[in-house]
Amino acid sequence: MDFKIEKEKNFLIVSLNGEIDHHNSEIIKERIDEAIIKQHTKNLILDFKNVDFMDSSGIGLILGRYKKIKAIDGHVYVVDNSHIKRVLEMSGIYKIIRTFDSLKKAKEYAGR
Amino acid sequence: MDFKIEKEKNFLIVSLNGEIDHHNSEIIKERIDEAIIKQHTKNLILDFKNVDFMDSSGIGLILGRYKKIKAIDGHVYVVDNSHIKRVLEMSGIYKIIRTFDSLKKAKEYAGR
Amino acid sequence: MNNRMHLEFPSYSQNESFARMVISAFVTPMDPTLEELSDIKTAVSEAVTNAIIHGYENEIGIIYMDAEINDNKLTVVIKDKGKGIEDVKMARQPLYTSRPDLDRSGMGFTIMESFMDNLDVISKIGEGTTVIMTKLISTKK
Amino acid sequence: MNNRMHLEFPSYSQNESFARMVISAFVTPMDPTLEELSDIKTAVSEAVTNAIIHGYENEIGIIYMDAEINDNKLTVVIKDKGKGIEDVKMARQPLYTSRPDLDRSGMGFTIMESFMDNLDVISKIGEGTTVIMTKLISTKK
Ligand SMILES: Nc1ncnc2c1ncn2[C@@H]1O[C@H](COP(=O)(O)OP(=O)(O)O)[C@@H](O)[C@H]1O
Ligand SMILES: Nc1ncnc2c1ncn2[C@@H]1O[C@H](COP(=O)(O)OP(=O)(O)O)[C@@H](O)[C@H]1O
Repeated sequence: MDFKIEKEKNFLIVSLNGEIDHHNSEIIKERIDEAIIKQHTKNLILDFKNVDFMDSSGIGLILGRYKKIKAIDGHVYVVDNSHIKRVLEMSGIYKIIRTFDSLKKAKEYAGR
Repeated sequence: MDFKIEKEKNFLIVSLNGEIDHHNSEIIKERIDEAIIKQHTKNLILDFKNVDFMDSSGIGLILGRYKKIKAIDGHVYVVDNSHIKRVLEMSGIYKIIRTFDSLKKAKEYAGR
Repeated sequence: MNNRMHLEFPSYSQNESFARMVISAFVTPMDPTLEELSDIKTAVSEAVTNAIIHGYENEIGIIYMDAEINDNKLTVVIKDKGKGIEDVKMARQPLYTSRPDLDRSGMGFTIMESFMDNLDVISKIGEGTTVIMTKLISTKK
Repeated sequence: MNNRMHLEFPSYSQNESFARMVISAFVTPMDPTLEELSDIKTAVSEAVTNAIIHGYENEIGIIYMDAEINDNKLTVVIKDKGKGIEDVKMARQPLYTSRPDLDRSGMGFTIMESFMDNLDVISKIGEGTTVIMTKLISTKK
Protein backbone atom coordinates (compact mmCIF):
# COMPACT_ATOMS: atom_id res chain seq x y z
CA MET A 1 0.00 0.00 0.00
CA ASP A 2 1.25 3.34 -1.06
CA PHE A 3 -0.67 6.57 -1.47
CA LYS A 4 -0.27 10.27 -2.09
CA ILE A 5 -2.43 13.30 -1.42
CA GLU A 6 -2.15 16.36 -3.68
CA LYS A 7 -4.07 19.59 -3.83
CA GLU A 8 -5.21 20.79 -7.24
CA LYS A 9 -7.46 23.83 -7.70
CA ASN A 10 -10.25 23.48 -5.15
CA PHE A 11 -9.94 19.74 -4.61
CA LEU A 12 -7.74 17.13 -2.98
CA ILE A 13 -6.71 14.11 -4.99
CA VAL A 14 -5.92 10.95 -3.03
CA SER A 15 -4.18 8.38 -5.23
CA LEU A 16 -4.21 4.88 -3.76
CA ASN A 17 -2.12 1.88 -4.73
CA GLY A 18 -1.97 -1.83 -3.95
CA GLU A 19 -4.27 -3.40 -1.35
CA ILE A 20 -6.79 -1.67 0.90
CA ASP A 21 -7.76 -3.46 4.07
CA HIS A 22 -8.51 -2.47 7.66
CA HIS A 23 -4.79 -2.31 8.57
CA ASN A 24 -3.75 0.24 6.01
CA SER A 25 -7.06 2.07 5.66
CA GLU A 26 -6.53 3.29 9.23
CA ILE A 27 -3.39 5.16 8.18
CA ILE A 28 -4.92 6.45 4.95
CA LYS A 29 -8.04 7.77 6.71
CA GLU A 30 -5.97 9.66 9.25
CA ARG A 31 -3.89 11.35 6.54
CA ILE A 32 -6.91 12.31 4.46
CA ASP A 33 -8.72 13.79 7.45
CA GLU A 34 -5.62 15.82 8.36
CA ALA A 35 -5.26 17.06 4.79
CA ILE A 36 -8.91 18.11 4.58
CA ILE A 37 -8.41 20.37 7.59
CA LYS A 38 -4.95 21.69 6.69
CA GLN A 39 -5.70 22.41 3.07
CA HIS A 40 -9.13 23.96 3.68
CA THR A 41 -10.52 21.86 0.89
CA LYS A 42 -14.10 20.79 0.58
CA ASN A 43 -13.83 18.52 -2.44
CA LEU A 44 -12.19 15.13 -2.53
CA ILE A 45 -11.29 12.77 -5.37
CA LEU A 46 -10.48 9.24 -4.22
CA ASP A 47 -8.58 7.52 -7.02
CA PHE A 48 -8.74 3.72 -6.69
CA LYS A 49 -7.50 3.13 -10.27
CA ASN A 50 -4.33 1.34 -9.08
CA VAL A 51 -5.91 -0.56 -6.20
CA ASP A 52 -5.87 -4.31 -6.85
CA PHE A 53 -7.58 -5.50 -3.68
CA MET A 54 -10.17 -3.89 -1.43
CA ASP A 55 -12.40 -5.34 1.26
CA SER A 56 -15.26 -3.64 3.14
CA SER A 57 -12.75 -1.49 5.03
CA GLY A 58 -12.52 0.49 1.78
CA ILE A 59 -16.27 1.09 1.89
CA GLY A 60 -15.88 2.44 5.41
CA LEU A 61 -13.05 4.66 4.22
CA ILE A 62 -15.19 6.13 1.42
CA LEU A 63 -18.40 6.51 3.45
CA GLY A 64 -16.58 8.01 6.44
CA ARG A 65 -14.96 10.67 4.22
CA TYR A 66 -18.28 11.23 2.45
CA LYS A 67 -20.01 12.01 5.75
CA LYS A 68 -17.26 14.41 6.88
CA ILE A 69 -17.17 16.22 3.53
CA LYS A 70 -20.95 16.42 3.29
CA ALA A 71 -21.11 18.07 6.70
CA ILE A 72 -19.03 20.94 5.27
CA ASP A 73 -21.03 21.02 2.02
CA GLY A 74 -18.29 19.53 -0.13
CA HIS A 75 -18.23 16.73 -2.69
CA VAL A 76 -16.60 13.32 -2.87
CA TYR A 77 -15.82 11.65 -6.22
CA VAL A 78 -14.47 8.16 -6.72
CA VAL A 79 -12.37 6.69 -9.56
CA ASP A 80 -13.00 2.96 -9.59
CA ASN A 81 -11.70 -0.07 -11.47
CA SER A 82 -12.73 -3.64 -12.14
CA HIS A 83 -11.03 -5.02 -8.99
CA ILE A 84 -13.12 -2.98 -6.58
CA LYS A 85 -16.38 -2.74 -8.55
CA ARG A 86 -18.09 -5.73 -6.95
CA VAL A 87 -17.39 -4.56 -3.42
CA LEU A 88 -18.58 -1.03 -4.27
CA GLU A 89 -21.73 -2.41 -5.87
CA MET A 90 -22.65 -4.42 -2.77
CA SER A 91 -22.28 -1.35 -0.59
CA GLY A 92 -24.65 0.84 -2.58
CA ILE A 93 -21.93 3.48 -2.99
CA TYR A 94 -22.81 4.02 -6.66
CA LYS A 95 -26.20 5.32 -5.54
CA ILE A 96 -24.79 8.17 -3.45
CA ILE A 97 -21.33 8.98 -4.86
CA ARG A 98 -20.45 9.99 -8.39
CA THR A 99 -17.94 7.56 -9.86
CA PHE A 100 -15.62 7.83 -12.87
CA ASP A 101 -13.50 5.35 -14.75
CA SER A 102 -10.51 7.70 -14.99
CA LEU A 103 -8.93 10.42 -12.89
CA LYS A 104 -9.01 12.73 -15.91
CA LYS A 105 -12.82 12.54 -16.10
CA ALA A 106 -13.16 12.99 -12.35
CA LYS A 107 -10.94 16.10 -12.46
CA GLU A 108 -12.84 17.59 -15.37
CA TYR A 109 -16.09 17.09 -13.51
CA ALA A 110 -14.80 18.33 -10.15
CA GLY A 111 -13.16 21.36 -11.73
CA ARG A 112 -16.22 22.55 -13.63
CA MET B 1 7.02 -25.08 -13.25
CA ASP B 2 6.98 -25.57 -16.96
CA PHE B 3 9.56 -27.21 -19.17
CA LYS B 4 10.18 -28.44 -22.68
CA ILE B 5 12.57 -30.95 -24.20
CA GLU B 6 13.76 -30.51 -27.80
CA LYS B 7 16.23 -32.38 -29.91
CA GLU B 8 18.71 -30.33 -31.93
CA LYS B 9 21.57 -31.91 -33.90
CA ASN B 10 23.19 -34.44 -31.61
CA PHE B 11 21.93 -32.99 -28.32
CA LEU B 12 18.79 -32.63 -26.23
CA ILE B 13 17.90 -29.20 -24.87
CA VAL B 14 15.83 -29.14 -21.67
CA SER B 15 14.46 -25.63 -21.03
CA LEU B 16 13.24 -25.15 -17.46
CA ASN B 17 11.03 -22.42 -16.06
CA GLY B 18 9.84 -21.21 -12.66
CA GLU B 19 10.71 -23.09 -9.48
CA ILE B 20 12.60 -26.37 -9.13
CA ASP B 21 12.01 -28.36 -5.97
CA HIS B 22 11.69 -32.03 -5.08
CA HIS B 23 8.01 -32.12 -6.12
CA ASN B 24 8.47 -31.00 -9.69
CA SER B 25 12.01 -32.30 -10.23
CA GLU B 26 10.56 -35.82 -9.98
CA ILE B 27 8.43 -35.20 -13.07
CA ILE B 28 11.22 -33.44 -14.95
CA LYS B 29 13.75 -36.21 -14.25
CA GLU B 30 11.39 -38.88 -15.53
CA ARG B 31 10.77 -37.02 -18.79
CA ILE B 32 14.46 -36.34 -19.40
CA ASP B 33 15.39 -39.96 -18.78
CA GLU B 34 12.68 -41.10 -21.20
CA ALA B 35 13.84 -38.63 -23.83
CA ILE B 36 17.48 -39.74 -23.54
CA ILE B 37 16.46 -43.28 -24.37
CA LYS B 38 13.88 -42.47 -27.06
CA GLN B 39 15.97 -39.92 -28.90
CA HIS B 40 19.20 -41.92 -28.77
CA THR B 41 21.01 -38.80 -27.64
CA LYS B 42 24.16 -38.73 -25.63
CA ASN B 43 24.48 -34.99 -25.07
CA LEU B 44 22.28 -32.90 -22.81
CA ILE B 45 21.96 -29.14 -22.31
CA LEU B 46 20.06 -28.20 -19.14
CA ASP B 47 18.91 -24.59 -19.51
CA PHE B 48 18.16 -23.04 -16.11
CA LYS B 49 18.11 -19.45 -17.49
CA ASN B 50 14.43 -18.93 -16.61
CA VAL B 51 14.47 -20.73 -13.28
CA ASP B 52 13.87 -18.33 -10.40
CA PHE B 53 14.10 -20.77 -7.51
CA MET B 54 16.03 -24.00 -7.05
CA ASP B 55 16.84 -26.00 -3.94
CA SER B 56 19.18 -29.01 -3.61
CA SER B 57 16.69 -31.17 -5.53
CA GLY B 58 18.01 -29.35 -8.59
CA ILE B 59 21.53 -30.51 -7.74
CA GLY B 60 20.26 -34.08 -7.58
CA LEU B 61 18.55 -33.59 -10.92
CA ILE B 62 21.77 -32.39 -12.57
CA LEU B 63 24.09 -34.95 -10.94
CA GLY B 64 21.72 -37.83 -11.60
CA ARG B 65 21.56 -36.97 -15.33
CA TYR B 66 25.33 -36.42 -15.37
CA LYS B 67 25.93 -39.94 -14.06
CA LYS B 68 23.55 -41.53 -16.58
CA ILE B 69 25.00 -39.58 -19.50
CA LYS B 70 28.58 -40.24 -18.46
CA ALA B 71 27.90 -43.98 -18.39
CA ILE B 72 27.08 -43.77 -22.11
CA ASP B 73 30.06 -41.49 -22.83
CA GLY B 74 27.97 -38.36 -23.42
CA HIS B 75 28.21 -34.79 -22.14
CA VAL B 76 26.06 -32.61 -19.90
CA TYR B 77 26.15 -28.80 -20.14
CA VAL B 78 24.35 -26.37 -17.87
CA VAL B 79 23.10 -22.82 -18.53
CA ASP B 80 22.90 -21.08 -15.17
CA ASN B 81 21.71 -17.72 -13.85
CA SER B 82 22.13 -15.59 -10.73
CA HIS B 83 19.20 -17.23 -8.86
CA ILE B 84 20.71 -20.70 -8.89
CA LYS B 85 24.42 -19.81 -8.79
CA ARG B 86 24.80 -20.03 -5.02
CA VAL B 87 23.19 -23.46 -4.79
CA LEU B 88 25.31 -24.72 -7.68
CA GLU B 89 28.47 -23.35 -6.10
CA MET B 90 27.83 -25.15 -2.82
CA SER B 91 27.38 -28.43 -4.63
CA GLY B 92 30.69 -28.32 -6.48
CA ILE B 93 28.90 -28.73 -9.81
CA TYR B 94 31.08 -26.07 -11.45
CA LYS B 95 34.05 -28.36 -10.92
CA ILE B 96 32.64 -31.24 -12.94
CA ILE B 97 30.16 -29.76 -15.41
CA ARG B 98 30.77 -27.08 -18.03
CA THR B 99 28.46 -24.14 -17.43
CA PHE B 100 27.43 -21.25 -19.72
CA ASP B 101 25.61 -18.00 -19.14
CA SER B 102 23.46 -18.35 -22.24
CA LEU B 103 21.86 -21.16 -24.22
CA LYS B 104 23.47 -19.76 -27.38
CA LYS B 105 26.97 -20.29 -25.97
CA ALA B 106 26.09 -23.76 -24.71
CA LYS B 107 24.73 -24.74 -28.15
CA GLU B 108 27.80 -23.41 -29.92
CA TYR B 109 30.03 -25.41 -27.62
CA ALA B 110 27.95 -28.60 -27.72
CA GLY B 111 27.63 -28.43 -31.51
CA ARG B 112 31.35 -28.00 -32.22
CA MET C 1 -7.13 -33.19 -5.31
CA ASN C 2 -7.24 -33.07 -1.53
CA ASN C 3 -5.23 -31.02 0.91
CA ARG C 4 -5.60 -29.23 4.19
CA MET C 5 -3.85 -26.69 6.41
CA HIS C 6 -4.07 -25.25 9.89
CA LEU C 7 -2.69 -21.80 10.71
CA GLU C 8 -2.45 -19.78 13.92
CA PHE C 9 -1.35 -16.17 14.20
CA PRO C 10 -1.79 -13.26 16.62
CA SER C 11 -4.49 -10.67 15.92
CA TYR C 12 -2.15 -7.91 14.73
CA SER C 13 -3.84 -6.00 11.93
CA GLN C 14 -0.76 -6.51 9.71
CA ASN C 15 -1.71 -10.19 9.65
CA GLU C 16 -4.83 -9.44 7.59
CA SER C 17 -2.62 -9.37 4.49
CA PHE C 18 -0.64 -12.40 5.73
CA ALA C 19 -3.87 -14.43 5.99
CA ARG C 20 -4.82 -13.38 2.44
CA MET C 21 -1.42 -14.44 1.09
CA VAL C 22 -1.65 -17.82 2.86
CA ILE C 23 -5.09 -18.61 1.50
CA SER C 24 -3.99 -17.53 -1.99
CA ALA C 25 -0.97 -19.83 -1.78
CA PHE C 26 -3.13 -22.69 -0.52
CA VAL C 27 -5.71 -22.48 -3.32
CA THR C 28 -3.13 -21.99 -6.11
CA PRO C 29 -3.09 -25.72 -7.02
CA MET C 30 -6.89 -25.54 -7.56
CA ASP C 31 -6.15 -23.10 -10.38
CA PRO C 32 -9.00 -20.71 -9.55
CA THR C 33 -9.97 -17.88 -11.92
CA LEU C 34 -8.77 -14.39 -10.94
CA GLU C 35 -12.30 -13.56 -9.84
CA GLU C 36 -12.61 -16.68 -7.68
CA LEU C 37 -9.25 -15.93 -6.08
CA SER C 38 -10.25 -12.35 -5.40
CA ASP C 39 -13.57 -13.51 -3.87
CA ILE C 40 -11.78 -15.93 -1.54
CA LYS C 41 -9.18 -13.33 -0.49
CA THR C 42 -11.91 -10.78 0.20
CA ALA C 43 -14.01 -13.19 2.28
CA VAL C 44 -10.95 -14.25 4.32
CA SER C 45 -9.96 -10.62 4.80
CA GLU C 46 -13.45 -9.83 6.17
CA ALA C 47 -13.48 -12.74 8.60
CA VAL C 48 -9.94 -12.10 9.87
CA THR C 49 -10.59 -8.37 10.24
CA ASN C 50 -13.72 -9.14 12.26
CA ALA C 51 -11.75 -11.43 14.58
CA ILE C 52 -9.20 -8.62 15.07
CA ILE C 53 -11.48 -5.65 15.62
CA HIS C 54 -14.65 -7.20 17.02
CA GLY C 55 -13.53 -10.54 18.49
CA TYR C 56 -10.39 -9.42 20.27
CA GLU C 57 -11.14 -5.67 20.26
CA ASN C 58 -8.16 -4.03 21.93
CA GLU C 59 -6.33 -7.16 23.05
CA ILE C 60 -4.09 -9.45 21.04
CA GLY C 61 -5.45 -13.01 20.79
CA ILE C 62 -4.83 -15.94 18.50
CA ILE C 63 -6.71 -16.33 15.22
CA TYR C 64 -7.11 -19.84 13.80
CA MET C 65 -7.48 -20.43 10.07
CA ASP C 66 -8.20 -23.91 8.75
CA ALA C 67 -8.65 -24.67 5.09
CA GLU C 68 -9.44 -27.83 3.20
CA ILE C 69 -9.60 -28.80 -0.45
CA ASN C 70 -11.85 -31.70 -1.42
CA ASP C 71 -11.77 -32.09 -5.19
CA ASN C 72 -13.04 -28.71 -6.36
CA LYS C 73 -14.56 -27.65 -3.04
CA LEU C 74 -12.74 -25.23 -0.75
CA THR C 75 -13.68 -24.91 2.92
CA VAL C 76 -12.20 -22.13 5.05
CA VAL C 77 -12.78 -21.85 8.80
CA ILE C 78 -11.73 -18.74 10.71
CA LYS C 79 -12.02 -18.81 14.46
CA ASP C 80 -11.31 -16.50 17.37
CA LYS C 81 -11.66 -16.99 21.12
CA GLY C 82 -12.78 -13.40 21.60
CA LYS C 83 -15.92 -11.83 22.93
CA GLY C 84 -18.48 -13.55 20.71
CA ILE C 85 -21.66 -12.28 19.06
CA GLU C 86 -24.88 -11.94 20.99
CA ASP C 87 -27.30 -12.02 18.08
CA VAL C 88 -25.78 -13.67 15.01
CA LYS C 89 -28.90 -13.16 12.92
CA MET C 90 -28.82 -9.42 13.49
CA ALA C 91 -25.03 -9.27 12.99
CA ARG C 92 -25.41 -10.91 9.57
CA GLN C 93 -27.85 -8.26 8.30
CA PRO C 94 -26.40 -5.99 5.61
CA LEU C 95 -25.28 -2.62 7.01
CA TYR C 96 -25.49 -3.76 10.64
CA THR C 97 -22.36 -2.83 12.56
CA SER C 98 -21.69 -2.41 16.26
CA ARG C 99 -18.76 -0.10 15.44
CA PRO C 100 -19.85 2.77 13.19
CA ASP C 101 -17.36 4.82 15.24
CA LEU C 102 -14.56 2.85 13.53
CA ASP C 103 -15.96 3.55 10.05
CA ARG C 104 -17.12 -0.06 9.76
CA SER C 105 -19.71 -0.42 7.04
CA GLY C 106 -21.57 -3.48 8.32
CA MET C 107 -21.00 -5.23 4.99
CA GLY C 108 -18.49 -7.88 6.11
CA PHE C 109 -20.86 -10.83 6.56
CA THR C 110 -22.83 -9.80 3.47
CA ILE C 111 -19.65 -9.89 1.39
CA MET C 112 -18.58 -13.27 2.82
CA GLU C 113 -22.02 -14.63 2.02
CA SER C 114 -22.18 -13.42 -1.54
CA PHE C 115 -18.53 -14.02 -2.49
CA MET C 116 -18.54 -17.59 -1.17
CA ASP C 117 -21.12 -20.32 -1.81
CA ASN C 118 -22.01 -20.91 1.80
CA LEU C 119 -21.44 -19.16 5.14
CA ASP C 120 -22.05 -20.46 8.65
CA VAL C 121 -21.40 -18.41 11.77
CA ILE C 122 -21.19 -20.05 15.17
CA SER C 123 -20.66 -17.79 18.16
CA LYS C 124 -21.05 -17.74 21.91
CA ILE C 125 -20.67 -14.71 24.16
CA GLY C 126 -17.36 -14.86 26.02
CA GLU C 127 -16.14 -17.87 24.05
CA GLY C 128 -15.59 -16.60 20.54
CA THR C 129 -16.72 -16.86 16.96
CA THR C 130 -16.21 -19.42 14.19
CA VAL C 131 -16.92 -18.58 10.58
CA ILE C 132 -17.20 -21.48 8.11
CA MET C 133 -17.19 -20.70 4.40
CA THR C 134 -17.25 -22.98 1.37
CA LYS C 135 -16.78 -22.31 -2.32
CA LEU C 136 -16.76 -24.50 -5.40
CA ILE C 137 -13.92 -23.69 -7.76
CA SER C 138 -14.70 -23.98 -11.46
CA THR C 139 -12.96 -26.84 -13.19
CA LYS C 140 -12.23 -25.33 -16.55
CA LYS C 141 -9.66 -26.50 -19.07
CA MET D 1 8.51 -5.59 15.02
CA ASN D 2 7.33 -8.86 16.51
CA ASN D 3 5.08 -11.51 15.08
CA ARG D 4 4.67 -15.25 15.05
CA MET D 5 2.82 -18.00 13.22
CA HIS D 6 2.14 -21.72 13.50
CA LEU D 7 1.30 -23.83 10.46
CA GLU D 8 0.40 -27.50 10.00
CA PHE D 9 0.02 -29.29 6.69
CA PRO D 10 0.19 -32.86 5.37
CA SER D 11 3.44 -34.10 3.84
CA TYR D 12 2.29 -34.01 0.21
CA SER D 13 5.18 -32.92 -1.98
CA GLN D 14 3.04 -30.18 -3.52
CA ASN D 15 3.15 -28.49 -0.11
CA GLU D 16 6.87 -27.76 -0.51
CA SER D 17 5.94 -24.74 -2.60
CA PHE D 18 3.07 -23.88 -0.22
CA ALA D 19 5.53 -23.74 2.71
CA ARG D 20 7.82 -21.46 0.69
CA MET D 21 4.97 -19.10 -0.14
CA VAL D 22 3.85 -18.97 3.50
CA ILE D 23 7.32 -18.13 4.83
CA SER D 24 7.73 -15.50 2.10
CA ALA D 25 4.43 -13.91 3.07
CA PHE D 26 5.37 -14.01 6.75
CA VAL D 27 8.74 -12.27 6.31
CA THR D 28 7.43 -9.64 3.85
CA PRO D 29 6.94 -7.01 6.62
CA MET D 30 10.65 -7.42 7.56
CA ASP D 31 11.45 -6.10 4.08
CA PRO D 32 14.27 -8.58 3.37
CA THR D 33 16.55 -8.17 0.35
CA LEU D 34 15.83 -10.48 -2.58
CA GLU D 35 18.87 -12.55 -1.62
CA GLU D 36 17.77 -12.88 2.01
CA LEU D 37 14.29 -13.91 0.89
CA SER D 38 15.72 -16.47 -1.51
CA ASP D 39 17.99 -17.86 1.24
CA ILE D 40 15.04 -18.27 3.61
CA LYS D 41 12.85 -19.91 0.97
CA THR D 42 15.65 -22.31 0.04
CA ALA D 43 16.35 -23.31 3.65
CA VAL D 44 12.63 -23.87 4.32
CA SER D 45 12.31 -25.88 1.13
CA GLU D 46 15.19 -28.14 2.22
CA ALA D 47 13.77 -28.75 5.69
CA VAL D 48 10.23 -29.41 4.45
CA THR D 49 11.47 -31.70 1.67
CA ASN D 50 13.48 -33.67 4.24
CA ALA D 51 10.41 -34.08 6.43
CA ILE D 52 8.49 -35.37 3.40
CA ILE D 53 11.00 -37.77 1.90
CA HIS D 54 13.10 -38.84 4.88
CA GLY D 55 10.86 -38.18 7.90
CA TYR D 56 7.62 -39.61 6.60
CA GLU D 57 9.08 -41.61 3.71
CA ASN D 58 6.14 -43.22 1.97
CA GLU D 59 3.43 -42.24 4.44
CA ILE D 60 1.58 -38.97 4.78
CA GLY D 61 2.17 -37.28 8.13
CA ILE D 62 1.77 -33.75 9.46
CA ILE D 63 4.55 -31.17 9.09
CA TYR D 64 4.68 -28.33 11.61
CA MET D 65 6.18 -24.96 10.70
CA ASP D 66 6.58 -22.28 13.36
CA ALA D 67 8.09 -18.90 12.64
CA GLU D 68 8.81 -15.91 14.80
CA ILE D 69 10.02 -12.38 14.16
CA ASN D 70 11.81 -10.59 16.97
CA ASP D 71 12.97 -7.19 15.75
CA ASN D 72 15.23 -8.13 12.84
CA LYS D 73 15.69 -11.77 13.83
CA LEU D 74 13.75 -14.52 12.12
CA THR D 75 13.39 -17.97 13.68
CA VAL D 76 11.88 -20.85 11.69
CA VAL D 77 11.18 -24.25 13.20
CA ILE D 78 10.22 -27.19 10.99
CA LYS D 79 9.16 -30.38 12.70
CA ASP D 80 8.00 -33.83 11.71
CA LYS D 81 6.91 -36.83 13.78
CA GLY D 82 8.52 -39.23 11.35
CA LYS D 83 11.26 -41.79 11.64
CA GLY D 84 14.02 -39.58 13.07
CA ILE D 85 17.77 -39.47 12.42
CA GLU D 86 20.12 -41.93 14.06
CA ASP D 87 23.33 -39.94 13.77
CA VAL D 88 22.65 -36.21 13.37
CA LYS D 89 26.34 -35.35 13.15
CA MET D 90 26.82 -37.66 10.20
CA ALA D 91 23.56 -36.55 8.56
CA ARG D 92 24.75 -32.92 8.67
CA GLN D 93 27.97 -33.67 6.75
CA PRO D 94 28.06 -32.22 3.24
CA LEU D 95 27.24 -34.86 0.60
CA TYR D 96 25.95 -37.40 3.12
CA THR D 97 22.62 -38.84 2.03
CA SER D 98 20.81 -42.01 2.96
CA ARG D 99 18.89 -41.86 -0.33
CA PRO D 100 21.26 -41.63 -3.31
CA ASP D 101 18.69 -43.85 -5.05
CA LEU D 102 16.31 -40.86 -5.06
CA ASP D 103 18.93 -38.55 -6.60
CA ARG D 104 19.35 -36.75 -3.27
CA SER D 105 22.59 -34.81 -3.18
CA GLY D 106 23.19 -34.76 0.57
CA MET D 107 23.46 -30.96 0.47
CA GLY D 108 20.23 -30.08 2.30
CA PHE D 109 21.64 -29.48 5.78
CA THR D 110 24.72 -27.78 4.33
CA ILE D 111 22.51 -25.33 2.45
CA MET D 112 20.33 -24.66 5.52
CA GLU D 113 23.48 -24.02 7.53
CA SER D 114 25.09 -21.64 5.10
CA PHE D 115 21.96 -19.80 3.94
CA MET D 116 20.78 -19.15 7.51
CA ASP D 117 22.79 -17.78 10.44
CA ASN D 118 22.23 -20.72 12.72
CA LEU D 119 20.94 -24.29 12.43
CA ASP D 120 20.02 -26.73 15.18
CA VAL D 121 18.77 -30.24 14.50
CA ILE D 122 17.07 -32.26 17.22
CA SER D 123 16.02 -35.78 16.37
CA LYS D 124 15.08 -39.04 17.99
CA ILE D 125 14.61 -42.36 16.24
CA GLY D 126 10.90 -43.19 15.98
CA GLU D 127 9.83 -39.79 17.29
CA GLY D 128 10.78 -37.35 14.59
CA THR D 129 13.00 -34.43 13.72
CA THR D 130 12.96 -30.73 14.56
CA VAL D 131 15.04 -28.23 12.61
CA ILE D 132 15.54 -24.78 14.14
CA MET D 133 16.96 -22.03 11.96
CA THR D 134 17.59 -18.36 12.64
CA LYS D 135 18.58 -15.48 10.41
CA LEU D 136 19.16 -11.80 10.98
CA ILE D 137 17.56 -9.61 8.33
CA SER D 138 19.49 -6.50 7.32
CA THR D 139 17.87 -3.28 8.43
CA LYS D 140 18.63 -1.04 5.49
CA LYS D 141 16.75 2.14 4.54
N1 LIG E 1 -15.43 -12.31 15.17
C1 LIG E 1 -16.37 -11.51 15.73
N2 LIG E 1 -16.42 -11.36 17.08
C2 LIG E 1 -17.34 -10.57 17.65
N3 LIG E 1 -18.27 -9.88 16.96
C3 LIG E 1 -18.28 -9.99 15.62
C4 LIG E 1 -17.34 -10.80 14.95
N4 LIG E 1 -17.59 -10.72 13.61
C5 LIG E 1 -18.64 -9.89 13.48
N5 LIG E 1 -19.07 -9.44 14.68
C6 LIG E 1 -20.22 -8.54 14.92
O1 LIG E 1 -21.04 -8.54 13.76
C7 LIG E 1 -21.19 -7.22 13.25
C8 LIG E 1 -21.34 -7.24 11.75
O2 LIG E 1 -20.15 -7.71 11.16
P1 LIG E 1 -19.82 -7.32 9.64
O3 LIG E 1 -21.00 -7.64 8.79
O4 LIG E 1 -18.54 -7.96 9.27
O5 LIG E 1 -19.67 -5.73 9.65
P2 LIG E 1 -18.55 -4.77 10.27
O6 LIG E 1 -17.28 -5.55 10.50
O7 LIG E 1 -18.37 -3.73 9.21
O8 LIG E 1 -19.11 -4.24 11.56
C9 LIG E 1 -19.97 -6.48 13.77
O9 LIG E 1 -20.18 -5.08 13.81
C10 LIG E 1 -19.79 -7.10 15.15
O10 LIG E 1 -20.66 -6.53 16.07
N1 LIG F 1 13.38 -34.88 8.68
C1 LIG F 1 14.21 -35.95 8.57
N2 LIG F 1 13.84 -37.18 9.02
C2 LIG F 1 14.66 -38.25 8.90
N3 LIG F 1 15.89 -38.20 8.35
C3 LIG F 1 16.33 -37.02 7.90
C4 LIG F 1 15.53 -35.84 7.98
N4 LIG F 1 16.24 -34.81 7.44
C5 LIG F 1 17.42 -35.32 7.06
N5 LIG F 1 17.50 -36.65 7.34
C6 LIG F 1 18.65 -37.54 7.07
O1 LIG F 1 19.79 -36.73 6.88
C7 LIG F 1 20.37 -36.99 5.60
C8 LIG F 1 21.04 -35.73 5.05
O2 LIG F 1 20.05 -34.74 4.79
P1 LIG F 1 20.35 -33.60 3.73
O3 LIG F 1 21.65 -32.96 4.05
O4 LIG F 1 19.17 -32.69 3.67
O5 LIG F 1 20.53 -34.35 2.35
P2 LIG F 1 19.50 -35.14 1.40
O6 LIG F 1 18.10 -34.68 1.71
O7 LIG F 1 19.91 -34.72 0.02
O8 LIG F 1 19.68 -36.59 1.67
C9 LIG F 1 19.25 -37.53 4.77
O9 LIG F 1 19.70 -38.30 3.69
C10 LIG F 1 18.46 -38.35 5.79
O10 LIG F 1 19.07 -39.61 6.02
